[in-house]
Amino acid sequence: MSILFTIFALAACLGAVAVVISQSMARMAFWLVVSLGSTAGLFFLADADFVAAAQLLIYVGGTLVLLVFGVMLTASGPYLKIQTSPAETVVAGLIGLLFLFMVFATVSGVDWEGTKTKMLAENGQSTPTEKFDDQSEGDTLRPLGLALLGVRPDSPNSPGYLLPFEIASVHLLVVLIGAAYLARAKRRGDGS
Amino acid sequence: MQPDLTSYLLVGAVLFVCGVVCMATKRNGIGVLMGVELVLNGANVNFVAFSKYTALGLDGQVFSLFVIVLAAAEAAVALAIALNFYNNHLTIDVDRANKLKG
Amino acid sequence: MSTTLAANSIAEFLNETDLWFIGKLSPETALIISACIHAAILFHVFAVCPAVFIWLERKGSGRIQDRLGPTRVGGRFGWLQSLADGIKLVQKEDLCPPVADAMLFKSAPYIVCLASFAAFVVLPFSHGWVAVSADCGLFIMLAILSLEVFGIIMAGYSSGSKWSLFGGMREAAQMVSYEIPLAICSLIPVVAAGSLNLGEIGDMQGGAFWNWFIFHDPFTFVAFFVYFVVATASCKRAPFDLAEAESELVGGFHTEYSGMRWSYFFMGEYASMFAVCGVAAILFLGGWHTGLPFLDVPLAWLRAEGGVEGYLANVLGAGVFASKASFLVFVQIWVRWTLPRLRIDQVMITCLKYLVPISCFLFLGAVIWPLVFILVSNAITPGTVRTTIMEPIGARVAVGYTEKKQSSDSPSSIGPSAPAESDAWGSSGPAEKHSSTDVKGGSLTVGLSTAEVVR
Amino acid sequence: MFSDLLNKLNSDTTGSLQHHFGAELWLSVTIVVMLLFRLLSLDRFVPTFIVALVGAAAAGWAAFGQFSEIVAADGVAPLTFFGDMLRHDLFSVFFRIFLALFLILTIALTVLTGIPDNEDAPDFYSLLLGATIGMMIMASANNLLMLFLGVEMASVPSYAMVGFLKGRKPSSEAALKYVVYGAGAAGVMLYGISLVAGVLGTGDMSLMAERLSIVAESGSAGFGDPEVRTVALGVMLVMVGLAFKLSLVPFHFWCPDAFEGASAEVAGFLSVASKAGAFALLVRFCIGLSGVPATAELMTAFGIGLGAIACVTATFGNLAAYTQRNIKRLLAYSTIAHAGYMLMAVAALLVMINSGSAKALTHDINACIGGLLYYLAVYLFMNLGAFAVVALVRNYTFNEDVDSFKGLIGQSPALCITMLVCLFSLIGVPPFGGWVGKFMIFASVYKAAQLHWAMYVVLAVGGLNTVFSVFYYLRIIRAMVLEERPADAPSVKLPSMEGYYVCVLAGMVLLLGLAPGLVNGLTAIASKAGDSVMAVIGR
Repeated sequence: MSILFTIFALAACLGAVAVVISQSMARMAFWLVVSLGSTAGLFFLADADFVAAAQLLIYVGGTLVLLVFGVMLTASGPYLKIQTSPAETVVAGLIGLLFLFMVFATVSGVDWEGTKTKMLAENGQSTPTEKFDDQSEGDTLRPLGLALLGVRPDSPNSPGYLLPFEIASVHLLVVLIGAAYLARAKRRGDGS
Repeated sequence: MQPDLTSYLLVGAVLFVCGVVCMATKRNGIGVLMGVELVLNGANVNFVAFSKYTALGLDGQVFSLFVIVLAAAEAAVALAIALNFYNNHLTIDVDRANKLKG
Repeated sequence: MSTTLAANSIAEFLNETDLWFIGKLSPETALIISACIHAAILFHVFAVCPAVFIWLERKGSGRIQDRLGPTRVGGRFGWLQSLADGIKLVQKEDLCPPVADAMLFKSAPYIVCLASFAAFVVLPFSHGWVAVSADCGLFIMLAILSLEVFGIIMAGYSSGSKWSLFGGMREAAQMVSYEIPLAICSLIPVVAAGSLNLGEIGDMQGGAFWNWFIFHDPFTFVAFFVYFVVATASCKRAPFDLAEAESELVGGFHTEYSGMRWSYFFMGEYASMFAVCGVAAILFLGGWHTGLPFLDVPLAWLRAEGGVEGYLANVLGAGVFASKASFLVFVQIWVRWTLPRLRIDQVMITCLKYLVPISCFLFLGAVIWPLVFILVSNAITPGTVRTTIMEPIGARVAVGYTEKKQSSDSPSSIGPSAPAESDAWGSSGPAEKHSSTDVKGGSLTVGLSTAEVVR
Repeated sequence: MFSDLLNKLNSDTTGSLQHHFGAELWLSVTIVVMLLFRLLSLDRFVPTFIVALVGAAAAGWAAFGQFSEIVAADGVAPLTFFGDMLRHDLFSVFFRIFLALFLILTIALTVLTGIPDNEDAPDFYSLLLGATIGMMIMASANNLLMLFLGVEMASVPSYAMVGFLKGRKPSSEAALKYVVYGAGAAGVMLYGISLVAGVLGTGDMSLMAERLSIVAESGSAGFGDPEVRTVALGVMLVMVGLAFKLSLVPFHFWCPDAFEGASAEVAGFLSVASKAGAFALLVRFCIGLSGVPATAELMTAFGIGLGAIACVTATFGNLAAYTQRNIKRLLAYSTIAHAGYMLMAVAALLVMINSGSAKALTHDINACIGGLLYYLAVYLFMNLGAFAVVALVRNYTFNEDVDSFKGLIGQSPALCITMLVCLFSLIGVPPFGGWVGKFMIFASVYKAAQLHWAMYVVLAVGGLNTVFSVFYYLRIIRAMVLEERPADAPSVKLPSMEGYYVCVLAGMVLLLGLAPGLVNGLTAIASKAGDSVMAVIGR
């Protein structure tokens, strides 16, 4: 478990760093795939099978392919390179490290176990083991599906997600219309 | 590294910071979008980790599912806009986008 | 469980055996070793299966074109032709064009290969014979297969040749488009089954061939053929092989490749052919069931009993499954040498204007079918026909959930060692979940008791 | 479970849809109907804008039905629906009516100026309606997921709308800048949401304060507590996203570019509707975090921080507007400044809620939210009026510089007077609607100042800014009224429909400042809406 976690975590982080420092767009896309794919691996380890598969299918297989298409369609030369001045990168990197340190210092101080116990009591659940037990780990498909239909057998006081599920489809439709409009060529004449 | 909440959050934070730095330093519009994807992914790692280790439970996974879907939608529009920009300017360099100054 | 030769048993074996040279292994080490062994088995099976299919392709194409095909190597039928090809390919120089982006160029074949092979992690071969028995196995399978397109774009783009770029772009557009009807068509039997777990879906179709999901209702029947067309296209097989299109594109995205890297693409292609055909066999054609009641019933009993006989029954099941999938692969080969190639715009129109609407319609029909069935049967005999046909959709959701709850209530049912990991690599496979008697008395946190639901 | 599922679905859909979700539903249906019309070529017989107008009117009617229902019940208990995802109270109904009204006016304007031609109309109106649904969701969000979803639904179609004139270089440039920065801000906001939701163990916004006080119990309940620090970090990151939507300094830079590149109609939509939705969301988010003693100190500091941002934003907007030649750019900076004014109300709100004596101040708090809502209502008419005039003048002069307004009074008195009314109202001169709104906000800031001295500074900066703003608005007025029209300038001859349209807008601005009945009625409704949104705290 820990070995797999280390591998995936390192791949995700190093991939992300490589995205930042690589100069070629296509390589950025490649490292992004490495990073997001390893993140999907992390999701598998965190018992979120469905999210991991969705990440692979939608993010890596869909969104990133779209991005790579964008890279190819907007490339002026054979391999699109982008120059970033080293000074800028260093400054941005330092600020980034500072921020990383801040986030980590804040987050690592939190007593997560205590928080969890309190919150579970607040949610109306007695034992922390009730939600994710070892036997059903990773089998989040049914509870997730039910949650998206608005029923929460896993924790009765939690909200149902029927509305976001449905309204997101309207959003996708609208966005599709917008993207199609922007991408298509203007028709000449009224076509009659 | 034992997989616990803090190490997950560390991975999420690294992804987030890399994304922000990527957004700040890249000149290429699509490069910036890749930075955005990293940021969203950092948030997703957080959500999934919270869903395993805190009282957020399944809600965290639902959040991350919606984030994936919305990120795809956003990327589609962003890419269409980037292509449109390229068709008009024959470049995708954000710094060349300087017609609008006041 | 202890006798089935699946991941869990090797892990347990390593766990419980006191090895004389290093003592007892820690559960984690045992797990990793067993995982490696299984990965190796899987990999070798599927490194061999492309070789067989390539031979089959050459032989089949030869026969269809009224030739003999390979005849010399390895005896009368040219059995060892693929091996000879492989040896030849290994010896070839590994070329990388000077204009290519070397890193991407070299890593692209691995992505393709990895995506095709990783999909087998969730593909069951027989009852409980699966590396990872994931609840959303089908979804994971489709997701992993969808990664292949990325390697192909990378190959096309990084070669620095316009033939490759065109081939890669065409291929990417084609694969991304055909993923939509592929996913929808594979959801149609899922609607009938009420599960995304490929193992569960396979187990449900035992008994006789009329229990296969292809005969479940008219929509699944049509869906099988649509699925097969779409799967052929998504494996970039003829008549949809625009990406390679030797006559126009020289060789498509792999124009610049040579030697082993080139052969990786082909291994990936044949592996993904077998993967989609295997999914078809499980979803529609009864998986590892023979379809003959007098064979299937005793076999299912043997499997449930376990022991050496159960193991042998599973071997037989794996054979049945492999021959079903191989037959589908053979049909793909057959089609390749029979039909002319489509133009790229025709390929896209076929998908987006015909296959997507058709599969949407089928999906809708498959969802509405049980409802209509209820309405009709209630109209004929009011009040007497209960909602048994609704079980697939409704009750199985509830049953599956209760099942999980129950098993978590009694952790002793799963092996004592490394309980946390046992499911991630677990192979215990679903028990016979779908008989209503099993779940009676299961407690539900919300709503009705299971007995009421299943009634 | 299956029948439970069905029952729940049934009660959710049939129960909630008509009563609480009618407006959004009508808009969604309209989008589909527009698509079907194009598919079946019906748009040759029925122009698309009619479909869009009917849909918007139906949404407005549905929202008005909800409004009269609530008013008739007089203090109907605010409730959540769709599994606690959305909150139904007078506040959200107010914004639904507001947005539906604005939608109708915007569609009418686009019909008059003809910016989407017949071919592109379905696309344009789909985006417009889709963005409006997002804003309505922002206004009634009760969950952090809905917060993010609403912001995305409002933003992503807006990106496309900014780039709607796709052949024009400035338009595509504006869209690229907007989408790149917007996506980045949304990502940062999401990371903040993940931290907040993770620590508090819930996405429910109305539970945030309570949860935070439970979490912080062990520690010192201030910044010394790591849990509180994490939540504060998350809230800060969420604020980045909201500040981007509100174009607050330092996240304002997209606003002038986007407005200049977009057509005036779209710019008007963004400057009013998008701000309104974001303010509604900000108010809900802030209220969700306040109201318990444990977070009082934190949220007071947060409120004062917002006050400081408001001061900087208003000052920056007003100062930067001076040098602008392009009128849309000038109005963009004016939008930034006005966002600053409105943010002052939110700052005052936070200071008042968290001062400790919540009960005694109920009236003032309601008046504070009411002032914000009133200001938004007036802002709708005056800002839309200004952008409408810009769009109409553009159609004749093909120019959007301040110079193109020279001598407009001799060309088209109706346009010129509307512009005068709108600009004076934007300044905040007494007889116009803007004055009432501004007065209400400053009054609230004054009340808050008695609780914390820092708000006096905010009040003083607000007053000073009103004076600053006079000068650049006067530049437009001088160009229109006092300067001679150049001989080669194209003439502006306004057809009657356009004239009526702008007169209606100007008339509303006047009425909202002059008619006491209307002012009092709207004020009463607005503070009642404030009361309803505050009900979260009254638990």
